[in-house]
Amino acid sequence: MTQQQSSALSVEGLTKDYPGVRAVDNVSFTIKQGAIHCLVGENGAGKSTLVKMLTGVLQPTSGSITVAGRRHCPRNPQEARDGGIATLFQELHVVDELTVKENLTLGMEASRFGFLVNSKTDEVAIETLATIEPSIDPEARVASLSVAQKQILEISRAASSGASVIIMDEPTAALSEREVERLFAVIRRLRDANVTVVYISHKLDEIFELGDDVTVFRDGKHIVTKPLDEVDGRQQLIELMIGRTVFQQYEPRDIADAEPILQVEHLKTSLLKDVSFHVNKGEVVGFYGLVGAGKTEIARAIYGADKFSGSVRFNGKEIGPTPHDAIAAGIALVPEERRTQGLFTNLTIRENVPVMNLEKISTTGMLSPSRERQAAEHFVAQLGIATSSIEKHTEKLSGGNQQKVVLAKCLFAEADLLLLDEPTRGVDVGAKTEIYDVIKALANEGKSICVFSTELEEILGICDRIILLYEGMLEEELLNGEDVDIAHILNVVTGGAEHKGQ
Amino acid sequence: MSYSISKTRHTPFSARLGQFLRDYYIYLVLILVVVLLSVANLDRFDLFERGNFLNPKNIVNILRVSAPILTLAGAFTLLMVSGHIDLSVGSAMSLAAVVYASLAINGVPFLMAFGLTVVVGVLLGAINGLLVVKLKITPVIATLITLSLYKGVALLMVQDGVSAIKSGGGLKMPGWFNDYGRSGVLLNLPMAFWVAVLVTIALIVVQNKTLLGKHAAAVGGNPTAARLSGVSSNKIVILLYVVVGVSAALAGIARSSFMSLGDPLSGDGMELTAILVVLLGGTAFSGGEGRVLRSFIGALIIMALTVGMLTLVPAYYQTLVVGTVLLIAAASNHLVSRKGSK
Amino acid sequence: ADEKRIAFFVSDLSNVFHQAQAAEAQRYGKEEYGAEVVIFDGQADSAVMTQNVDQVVAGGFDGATLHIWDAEAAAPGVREALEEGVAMTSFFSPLGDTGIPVARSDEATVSFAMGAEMATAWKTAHPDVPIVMVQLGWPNHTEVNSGRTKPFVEGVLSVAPDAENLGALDASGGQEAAKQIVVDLLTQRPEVNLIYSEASNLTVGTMAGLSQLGRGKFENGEPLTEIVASVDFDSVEFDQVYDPNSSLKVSMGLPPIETARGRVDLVMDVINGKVDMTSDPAQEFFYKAYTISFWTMPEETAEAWLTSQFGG
Amino acid sequence: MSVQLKAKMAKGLKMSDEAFITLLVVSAAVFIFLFASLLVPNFFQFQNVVNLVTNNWAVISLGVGVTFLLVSGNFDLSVGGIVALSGVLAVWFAQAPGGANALASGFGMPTWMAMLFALFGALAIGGLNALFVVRFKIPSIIVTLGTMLVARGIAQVITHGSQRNTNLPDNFGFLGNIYLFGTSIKLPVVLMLVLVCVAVVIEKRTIFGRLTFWIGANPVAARLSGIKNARHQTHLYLFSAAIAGMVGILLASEFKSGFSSRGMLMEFDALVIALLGGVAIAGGFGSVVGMFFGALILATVTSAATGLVLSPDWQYILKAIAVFLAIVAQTWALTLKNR
Ligand SMILES: Nc1ncnc2c1ncn2[C@@H]1O[C@H](COP(=O)(O)OP(=O)(O)OP(=O)(O)O)[C@@H](O)[C@H]1O
Ligand SMILES: Nc1ncnc2c1ncn2[C@@H]1O[C@H](COP(=O)(O)OP(=O)(O)OP(=O)(O)O)[C@@H](O)[C@H]1O
Ligand SMILES: [Mg+2]
Ligand SMILES: [Mg+2]
Repeated sequence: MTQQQSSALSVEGLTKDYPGVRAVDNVSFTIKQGAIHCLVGENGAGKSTLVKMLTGVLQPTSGSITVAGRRHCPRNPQEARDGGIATLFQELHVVDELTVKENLTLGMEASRFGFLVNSKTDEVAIETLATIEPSIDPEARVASLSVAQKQILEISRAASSGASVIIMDEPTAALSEREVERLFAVIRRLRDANVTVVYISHKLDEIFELGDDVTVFRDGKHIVTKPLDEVDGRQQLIELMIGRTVFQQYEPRDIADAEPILQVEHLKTSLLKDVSFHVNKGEVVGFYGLVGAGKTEIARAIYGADKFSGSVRFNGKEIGPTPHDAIAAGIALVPEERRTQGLFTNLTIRENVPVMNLEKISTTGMLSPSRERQAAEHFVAQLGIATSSIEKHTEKLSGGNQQKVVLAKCLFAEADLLLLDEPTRGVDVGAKTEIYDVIKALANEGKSICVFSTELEEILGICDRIILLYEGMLEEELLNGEDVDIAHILNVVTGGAEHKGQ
Repeated sequence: MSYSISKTRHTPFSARLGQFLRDYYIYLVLILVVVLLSVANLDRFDLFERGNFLNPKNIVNILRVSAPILTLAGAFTLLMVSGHIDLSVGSAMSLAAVVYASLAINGVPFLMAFGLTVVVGVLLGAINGLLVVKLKITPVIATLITLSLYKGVALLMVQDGVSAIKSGGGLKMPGWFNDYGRSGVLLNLPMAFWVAVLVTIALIVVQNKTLLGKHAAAVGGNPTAARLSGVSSNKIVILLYVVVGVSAALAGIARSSFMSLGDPLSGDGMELTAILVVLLGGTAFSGGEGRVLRSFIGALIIMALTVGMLTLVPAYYQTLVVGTVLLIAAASNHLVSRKGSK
Repeated sequence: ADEKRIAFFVSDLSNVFHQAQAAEAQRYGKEEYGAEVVIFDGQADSAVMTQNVDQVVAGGFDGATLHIWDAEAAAPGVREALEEGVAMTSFFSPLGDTGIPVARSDEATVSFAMGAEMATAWKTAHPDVPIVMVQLGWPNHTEVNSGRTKPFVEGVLSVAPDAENLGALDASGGQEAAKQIVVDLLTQRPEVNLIYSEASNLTVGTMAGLSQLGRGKFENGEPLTEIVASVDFDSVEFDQVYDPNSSLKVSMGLPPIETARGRVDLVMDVINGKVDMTSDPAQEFFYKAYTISFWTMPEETAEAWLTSQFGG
Repeated sequence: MSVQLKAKMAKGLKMSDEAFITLLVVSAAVFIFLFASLLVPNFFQFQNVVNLVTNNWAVISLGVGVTFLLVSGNFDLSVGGIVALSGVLAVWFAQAPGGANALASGFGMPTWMAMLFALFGALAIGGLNALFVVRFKIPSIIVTLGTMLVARGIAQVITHGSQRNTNLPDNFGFLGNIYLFGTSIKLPVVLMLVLVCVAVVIEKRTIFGRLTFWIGANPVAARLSGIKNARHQTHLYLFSAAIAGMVGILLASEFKSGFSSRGMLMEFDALVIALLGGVAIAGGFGSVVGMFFGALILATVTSAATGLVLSPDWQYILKAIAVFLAIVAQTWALTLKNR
């Protein structure tokens, strides 16, 4: 950071009220030109709301924004971009029906008299995409891409927009290590080109690896802005964020003599190649692999959400072929994508929670409103869902709190086996710990849990046993403990083991 | 000794066949319908004789009466691709027909009457667009409102106790009025048909080569994504409604010229026909997908069927046949496309 | 081939009269002339009717008897057909200035007569209650207007010049629409006492609506609250018209068998050169419409008429 | 603690969007009625309110099935066709064989059996809807548009595009013409009111109702939460078809005729009243009560126009204005509430 840094963006007394909530509360700070500025805070701290105001999606209740010395009050994303701000939003926003290339240039097309013409932007975008993930075909329809690939597509779009400030709201939530590395390279290159990057993430390691400065939010308020060099490690940052320290470490549990509850043999789908494993009673099993390694496929197959060949036996019996049968047998799933697969976003928390266990809220088909309300209130309290009421539409919750509602749904099913696909995606450190505590408590009660995650830290933190996947194959199984070799694990999931084995 | 594993899989024959069927099914349906109608009378007539489907006169007839729906299909497709719908097209068409006929019968020259009617189309479309975009009324409701409104106004413009604007009471329709929809100018087909073809070609270009076409698909495919990407969906939607309004006006002109009168009910039910042909052409009701050309072919199929069957079976079989064709076409199209993609 | 093909147009096949006409035309054409009669249903839609005219030439017909609402629209198609040597005739109203022979039906006279009879009956029974009339049908339909609505009103006024006419209401939605209109109208305007329901299917709805309001009754042939007239007399209406306790008392009898035969005869006459293809002015052949009336036609006559026209 | 609890209660009791919209539709209906009373002589009377309901029993009944399907994220445009088909079938089955012509002769079944079989006919169309929508995953709007045409098409073929109304047993007209409580109210109207009440309970108080909302709000999440979407949607389509079948049979009985154009465009009316009643076209939101009052709004306009003997042009214009005002008021009030 040798160049003389001027202010790229500053906010002054910025406030945003939702009905009943002050999401952003009188916030003032400055972001330096050409820096990677990280924004951290717990779920619901107000980060996404701030971003939305910067990009014209929301109008501030009060306060002002200044970009490159000029007053900035965009009324829509187009105006924000004209003002030099491009954004990568927390939720995926791609058009499935268009091709990758068409998506890359959406809203930035060059045209003459309304006719589309090729331009430099297209080339830059395609180039950026190739840098991060060369395997994506620009002519492919976006509908055929995986979630991660769509995310990469969006990153490329933002990165190639030519804006002087690029905001990224949790860009790596769905990415694997390998892709994260490539993304970081792109971000650093942007910085070298004097582009300012505002980076939001719950993955603190990324913050330290990438960031120049950090701003901490708590409860909608600005806590501090300072260079990361001046932050004294992870623990201090966490303290700033939540006002206390948390520490996550695996403690070995005694489950040696537990009997198997789930037996999976010769599981095959278009992606999975003959996967066999078992899960014991009271055990937490982690499935780790890169994007597309097959974690989600395994979870969905066990759950009856997708077709497969092979045998899946639970408590000694084959499970029926639908999620309904799986739930009846005592299995519940937290799906990978909360908005499209987990939540009923236009229904309230109360209406979301009971869906997987109808018996508990009804007698002979009639709903019991009181039992339903109790259930919702119970989980709002247990999982610390930040909301003004159980009657709040889940659409209006922050990302992390939405995830908690999905978890509540799943817990309400009172299943013996929980399949958690990316259970803490988009969840803040504090809440993460809470969720891990819930998982551990459940395991101690004798429930079995499968965690499918792209976050190694998470796998190592809570799982008793770890299953490593690579391109649809089960490569290795290992017990967790102090002696696990992280380098080895990374080697295996990136295809190293296969190479070695031949 | 390579780390990378080839990801390109061999495309199996069945998948390629599926793809082929998905791309060309609408043409296959058209061919099938034409073949069936052509052979239906062969015991009585020769292939091209008067009385058979392939008789050139008959083909001209069918294309001639199809001009209105052929004009509408393309614009309607684009609108539906953007995830919107216009149920008022029938009424807009009627109103345009009445306006056009009133102008003509009162001595306004052709080009001026034509131009003024198109302007009315712009207006009607813009009203729809504004209701949807500015007042944020669901398209179905918004255009049901204008369906009623435009129809009422069209009826209002015709004097009480008469069904349509036509010669009589001292006024006489000019000769050119009927020619536009009826006299052959090229290949024995009238102007109205050729205008439909031109409109369709223009819209194919719009769909494939312009911002409007691409943004329509984006707005229909994922409105939030489009908005957040800075696509001004409001402008796009209003513009598309205007395009549909203009097409409806052209369709109204074609219909009233063909019939030599301004009938305030002449567009009744056109919204259903339009939906029918557009869906038959494989357009997704939820938006994002659809091709102008395929809807054009869909319109040809429906018109060939309804008109071609007239002399074969009693008219009361028409509804059943059209419904069955729609169901079968939709089913086969969707079954095939799912096989192809999974 | 020697077998002739005749196109037989009806304006709306869902109407009983046209239905019966079509059936008879097919039977009669085959039996009498060995001709194939193909029915073209106008579906109560001017555009359909116009497009059907073009099918006469394209479909290889030798002759056609049209039933068209808008003469202007059909004229070009008719001229084209004439040029091809197809025998064209028209039913109900002359087809513009094409000069083709026309088989006419005289509805106006009957409507006038019904109006006059009803007004007289009402005045006799309730001399102090002013007449208020209404028509249910197609207010903006030229043909209905000239053949039914207008002459009916004139018929009433000819007897009771001070009668009030509320006007014509759009009941084109059918039975249920007619019922709904009658219920709404008579709740808000209970003073209405002469109702002209301009098609038999509407009459079914009209009578249902009246009965829902506790009206629709006569007492031993004496009007109580209103008198109803209908069109397309059929067996259902027969029972009501001659029931001394129902308020449906008159109906226009359109003779489907007579009309169908006459129309087919006329086309065949043109084909066989007995009538000129065109003439100026067009040759007109009249078909009678009948005033079926509780007051002026004996029940037996009506029954015989019904049998002869609908075949039992 | 207790203060906090109270605050929580207050928030919990805050009116939901759905209740709010319903209340709004009800107020709009009342307002329009009062407004019409100012303009139309004799409009403000109890009999007129009764007429609004009795005149619209058919479309409101259809609206119940359509509303549930809309809430579950599906269209049902086939109901109008089913009304025609079931009525025609009932008459055809009940007509004595060997009548004077093709349209006068049927199967000679006893009335109850004819009606039962006609209902099966309606259910068959519902089954066809379910098969195509649920099994083949074809968008419901295409499917039900197709089955609407097919159902009406079959009715037209059976009646040669017209109607069958002769040669019927006397008791065929019984069901549709029972007057209840010595008033002008007929059985079908009462059946409709019962249906609406049952539907409200189902919607608000049963698992079945809740399933409908879940599926409509997010079908993928619903499936992954163990809901049998396919089965539930099948039930809804059969439910809607059964209602439409009943309506068709009752109408056929009331008018003692099977008319192939009966129920024409009723599918649109049912859709309009549902949407006017606040049902979201995207699914997951709406209520039967809203639909009911949506119907009354339209009915009031029609009734007033009839009372004024307006010509069709003004009727259409008036209807457009009324729907426009009702809808604008709704959206406007909802944004105000949620600001
Ligand atoms: N549309 C909305 N209506 C009402 N309240 C909202 C809405 N969107 C967000 N909120 C509230 O605003 C607050 C801030 O939310 P925001 O999404 O900005 O948090 P965040 O910091 O991005 O959290 P996360 O890390 O979980 O994404 C939360 O309390 C949330 O419940
Ligand atoms: N290379 C790829 N190209 C296209 N689709 C893919 C690819 N890899 C995976 N998918 C699809 O993406 C979905 C993700 O499932 P999968 O089990 O493969 O991923 P995962 O290991 O759970 O990784 P993640 O959930 O992090 O993306 C699957 O439906 C899969 O078919
Ligand atoms: Mg956020
Ligand atoms: Mg996954």
